[in-house]
Amino acid sequence: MTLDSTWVRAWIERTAEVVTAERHALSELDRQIGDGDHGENLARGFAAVRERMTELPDDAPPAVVVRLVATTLISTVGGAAGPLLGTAYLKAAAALGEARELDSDSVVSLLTAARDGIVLRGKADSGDKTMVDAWTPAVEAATESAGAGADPAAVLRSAADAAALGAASTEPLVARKGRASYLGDRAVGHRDPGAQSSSLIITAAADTAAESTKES
Amino acid sequence: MTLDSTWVRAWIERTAEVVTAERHALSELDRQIGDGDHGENLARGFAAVRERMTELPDDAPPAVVVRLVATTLISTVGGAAGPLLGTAYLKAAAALGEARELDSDSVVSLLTAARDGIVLRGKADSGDKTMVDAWTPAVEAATESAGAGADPAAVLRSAADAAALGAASTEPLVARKGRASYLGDRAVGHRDPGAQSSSLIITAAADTAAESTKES
Amino acid sequence: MKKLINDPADVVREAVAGFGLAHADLVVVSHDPVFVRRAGGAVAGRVALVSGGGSGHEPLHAGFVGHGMLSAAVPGPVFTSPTPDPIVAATLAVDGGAGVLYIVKNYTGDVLNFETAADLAEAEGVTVESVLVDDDVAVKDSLFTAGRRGVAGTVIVEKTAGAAAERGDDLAAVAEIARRTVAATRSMGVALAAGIVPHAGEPGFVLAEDEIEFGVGIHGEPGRERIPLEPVDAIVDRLLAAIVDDLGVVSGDRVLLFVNGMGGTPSVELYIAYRRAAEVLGEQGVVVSRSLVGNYVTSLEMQGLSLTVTRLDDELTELWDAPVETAALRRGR
Amino acid sequence: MKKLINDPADVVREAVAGFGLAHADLVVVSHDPVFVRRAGGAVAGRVALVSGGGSGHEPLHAGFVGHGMLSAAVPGPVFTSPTPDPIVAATLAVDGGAGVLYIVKNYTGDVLNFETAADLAEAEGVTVESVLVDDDVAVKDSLFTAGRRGVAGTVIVEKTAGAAAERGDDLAAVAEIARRTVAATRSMGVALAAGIVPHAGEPGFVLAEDEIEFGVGIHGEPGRERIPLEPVDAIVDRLLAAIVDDLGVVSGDRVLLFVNGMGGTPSVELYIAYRRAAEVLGEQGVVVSRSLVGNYVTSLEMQGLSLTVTRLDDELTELWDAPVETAALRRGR
Ligand SMILES: Nc1ncnc2c1ncn2[C@@H]1O[C@H](COP(=O)(O)OP(=O)(O)O)[C@@H](O)[C@H]1O
Ligand SMILES: Nc1ncnc2c1ncn2[C@@H]1O[C@H](COP(=O)(O)OP(=O)(O)O)[C@@H](O)[C@H]1O
Ligand SMILES: [Mg+2]
Ligand SMILES: [Mg+2]
Ligand SMILES: [Mg+2]
Ligand SMILES: [Mg+2]
Repeated sequence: MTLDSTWVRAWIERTAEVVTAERHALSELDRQIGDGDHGENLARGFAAVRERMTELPDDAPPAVVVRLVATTLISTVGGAAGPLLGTAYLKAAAALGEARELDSDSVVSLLTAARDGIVLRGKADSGDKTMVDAWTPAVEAATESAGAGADPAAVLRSAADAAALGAASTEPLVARKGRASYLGDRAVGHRDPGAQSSSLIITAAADTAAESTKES
Repeated sequence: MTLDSTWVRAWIERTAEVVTAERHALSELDRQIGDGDHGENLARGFAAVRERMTELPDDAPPAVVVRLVATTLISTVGGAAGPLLGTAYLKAAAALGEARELDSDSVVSLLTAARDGIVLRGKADSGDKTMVDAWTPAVEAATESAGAGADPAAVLRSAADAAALGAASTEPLVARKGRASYLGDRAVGHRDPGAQSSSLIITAAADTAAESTKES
Repeated sequence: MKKLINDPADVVREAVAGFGLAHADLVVVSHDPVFVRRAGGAVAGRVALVSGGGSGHEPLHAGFVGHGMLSAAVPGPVFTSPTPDPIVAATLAVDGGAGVLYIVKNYTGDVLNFETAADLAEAEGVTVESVLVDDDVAVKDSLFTAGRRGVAGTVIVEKTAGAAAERGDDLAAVAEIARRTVAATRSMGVALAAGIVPHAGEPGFVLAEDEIEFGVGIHGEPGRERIPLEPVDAIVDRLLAAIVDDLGVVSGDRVLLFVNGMGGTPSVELYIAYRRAAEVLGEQGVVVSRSLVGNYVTSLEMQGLSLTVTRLDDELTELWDAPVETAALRRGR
Repeated sequence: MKKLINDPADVVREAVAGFGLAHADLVVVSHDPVFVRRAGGAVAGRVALVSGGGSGHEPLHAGFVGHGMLSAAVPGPVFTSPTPDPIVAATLAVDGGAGVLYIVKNYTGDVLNFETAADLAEAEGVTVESVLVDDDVAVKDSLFTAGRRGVAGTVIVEKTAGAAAERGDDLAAVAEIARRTVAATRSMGVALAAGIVPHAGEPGFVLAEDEIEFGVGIHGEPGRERIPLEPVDAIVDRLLAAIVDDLGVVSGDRVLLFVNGMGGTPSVELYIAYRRAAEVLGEQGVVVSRSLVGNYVTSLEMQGLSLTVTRLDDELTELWDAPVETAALRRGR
């Protein structure tokens, strides 16, 4: 069983729906320890993504779709999340190469490249209370699951579960990167908005993969 | 029975006490239909009066005391009330002339001159919802009472009663002078702050006259 | 009440002291009585301009003391006209023998105190003329009011009259320019929330979350009416209609368009309003040939704005453009 | 939420349009992508300065576009860094062949987006240098933070670097002036109440009636700590102590003292604070040789202020004094 560009489109579409639905919740998290715009930023970016996706040829390979997401986010989101997530999708697109069918290993390298892109730009370590704290556990869980022979949907499900836990794990942390780092101890007790949105993104991947698998 | 400069000083002193005690209430009336500073303005002015009174010789005649009140109010109150009340005391001092003992007729001419001074400067008619609506009934009542042979304290009491009714009578009026005139119908239902403070001033005159009379 | 002050009774004194320290190159502050005059002293043979009024409208008036505008400003207590004494002292300090023009916003208190000051200054041998500014179309000018209020248009009057004095016009001519500017100027404002007078500690009025005070004055006086909050384009349309109608602006007229912040309104909102007003005037064939946007005549931290339109002729345009060097308005120097 | 706006999504677009209309003599506005550049086009052989960041801090940055300061400003959405595209477009529009200096406030979003823009502009053949402004002493600069924030001191950097570019310095020299100004500048702010981001509709934080946010950022980020409201003299003393200590200001130093309003603070309060700060510095033997007071780097309608001190040498003084002609700062022209 593999995933194809139909899944990629479904994933991106679902992501757009979810961040739009969660925009106020995400901005509210950001209001607690940042500047209150994270949900708005992502909703604006993914609305643009949705629009530009319609211009892609139907047979665009996964990497082309993902690269379009990258450049659209970079040119419409702004703030910290724009370049960080933009770079994530950019590196993910590079990792996908020419592939039209994604197996479990492709999914792992997609996630890994995305995470590495974020770290490259943002230089955050695990535990710095950033989106990295959702991505890194997701990559680790995916790697393990693929190693154990799981199919792509299952790999993504384990990644999503780990990302959700990772997002929750940011709550007790003091931030060392981004706006929340200005707060010192006062960031403790609040979930990082970027980790939360990254968890939503990875969960959207898992949910749409499960549906693709059912249909196929 | 006559009133002398001891009464004048007691009157001014009592006025200072009363406007200070009522400053918030007066400003609150002004906040409803003006700019909320009337109590503050008068409290500031009469505090200065109190201070400068100590510099007067003990035997200063009534007119000198009243003239000091006038110039002090003019130079410390500002706003509309400063020049208006200042002129009132200035004209009252002129009316007192050299007199050291004030009989009922002197009291009437004091009140009349004060009222005329306000009208001279402010050009308000009765019913314009200004301090004139306290002074004019006071002058009329005092004139009638003195004509009927009442003593100065009784003359002032009838003036004070009329001023209080006059102040209350401003409530249903639309204002045609001062800040409240900007409000049109919206001033209806609110008492004019200047009429209220003028009623306090005249009541202070009556109260201190009653006490002077008892003592003498 | 939350304010960055010390004792409310010291607000004006301390602020004026700070103003004097920050702008020592432009002004000299007298502390007793309180007034602010141009650095350099009276200019012989030149008409001097004195304005003033209650504090709380900064930068009006002290922010406009300097070359090309006021010779002196007399700040009263917050929202309360100054008494005659400091006005007289300022008059004597700046008179250069060519007479002094008082620019007075039309409020009973200001009118009476400047009137008394003029009498006293004349007694000291200074020739004084007074010009009343009454640009606020929110108030009906009739036998039944104290007349229109002087609001944001005061800045325009201080600028054109100041430039006339600077170029050497005599007192009558400077007064004529001031009166011509008043006659060509109309304003109207709106508030979302009132400012808080320090010694009062409470806002001048309280509005519901969906209400605005339409036609508000600059002392937190309640306005013409309370109406539901609307998009700013609709609010601008209402303000502008009242102004254009009253001033009789017609296609082909050249105007100065001034969007004034009341003190607590973000700059972006002022420019959004400017955009709409400029567009609407443009559609009417009116040429917006000069503009001003910013907090110039405020009401403490009031949230709101006012619109002012001045119909310009060639001379007023030239006077508006003339060099000016004050704390709050500077160009050409 | 009460604001004088139309659709929250249109705030920046409409405000920039209004800014362009009001200041057509000084700037040209590009609407897609959104940036503001100096009227008159790129100047051959002259270093160009580009700055930008989230909107809501007006007049920063567009208000400082013009002769002697910025060549272009790139406003992002409210409180959100612009994306690289408009930065690149602005860069290409103003490059006169002598290179472009980016003045970037130190926030992760701004840094990353300007970094990407620099890469893209370099790919188009433009030489770009970047200077980070990080003047806010409220934030500890350590391995455990994203570093200090760039706040009000940005204006000073834009002024001195702009003057250096105007006198013909090359890119390295202009960047050196900018870095020297950053090194000589420290700021710290305090808020009584947060501004309200239009699309959020709620204040960035809510304080009790007796609380202030000490060390607040210009995005409504919560500050260093919440403390009870104090008289402003005490607040100024705290802010100044942190700044003086960090900058190492000593007796005999000449400084520029800048009291910046956050957007919703009455002018009188800024001058009261200025008075105290100037007095305290004076007592320490520090010479306040230049000053600036007003709303220059705001946080929408935030109530509060910040203090900035820049240690001046002769060259920085000369650059500060140089003529400037922008919407929000003008002198000598
Ligand atoms: N250096 C960094 N590395 C990784 N993630 C970061 C970094 N800085 C910030 N972030 C993420 O960005 C999120 C904030 O995004 P957003 O609110 O859109 O941008 P901004 O902070 O510019 O307003 C944070 O919650 C955090 O997860
Ligand atoms: N033209 C006038 N004639 C008489 N009284 C007036 C006139 N204008 C105003 N007043 C009185 O002055 C009072 C307001 O005084 P105050 O609040 O001290 O001054 P201001 O209106 O300048 O703030 C009003 O309540 C009214 O009684
Ligand atoms: Mg954010
Ligand atoms: Mg009043
Ligand atoms: Mg008053
Ligand atoms: Mg942001």
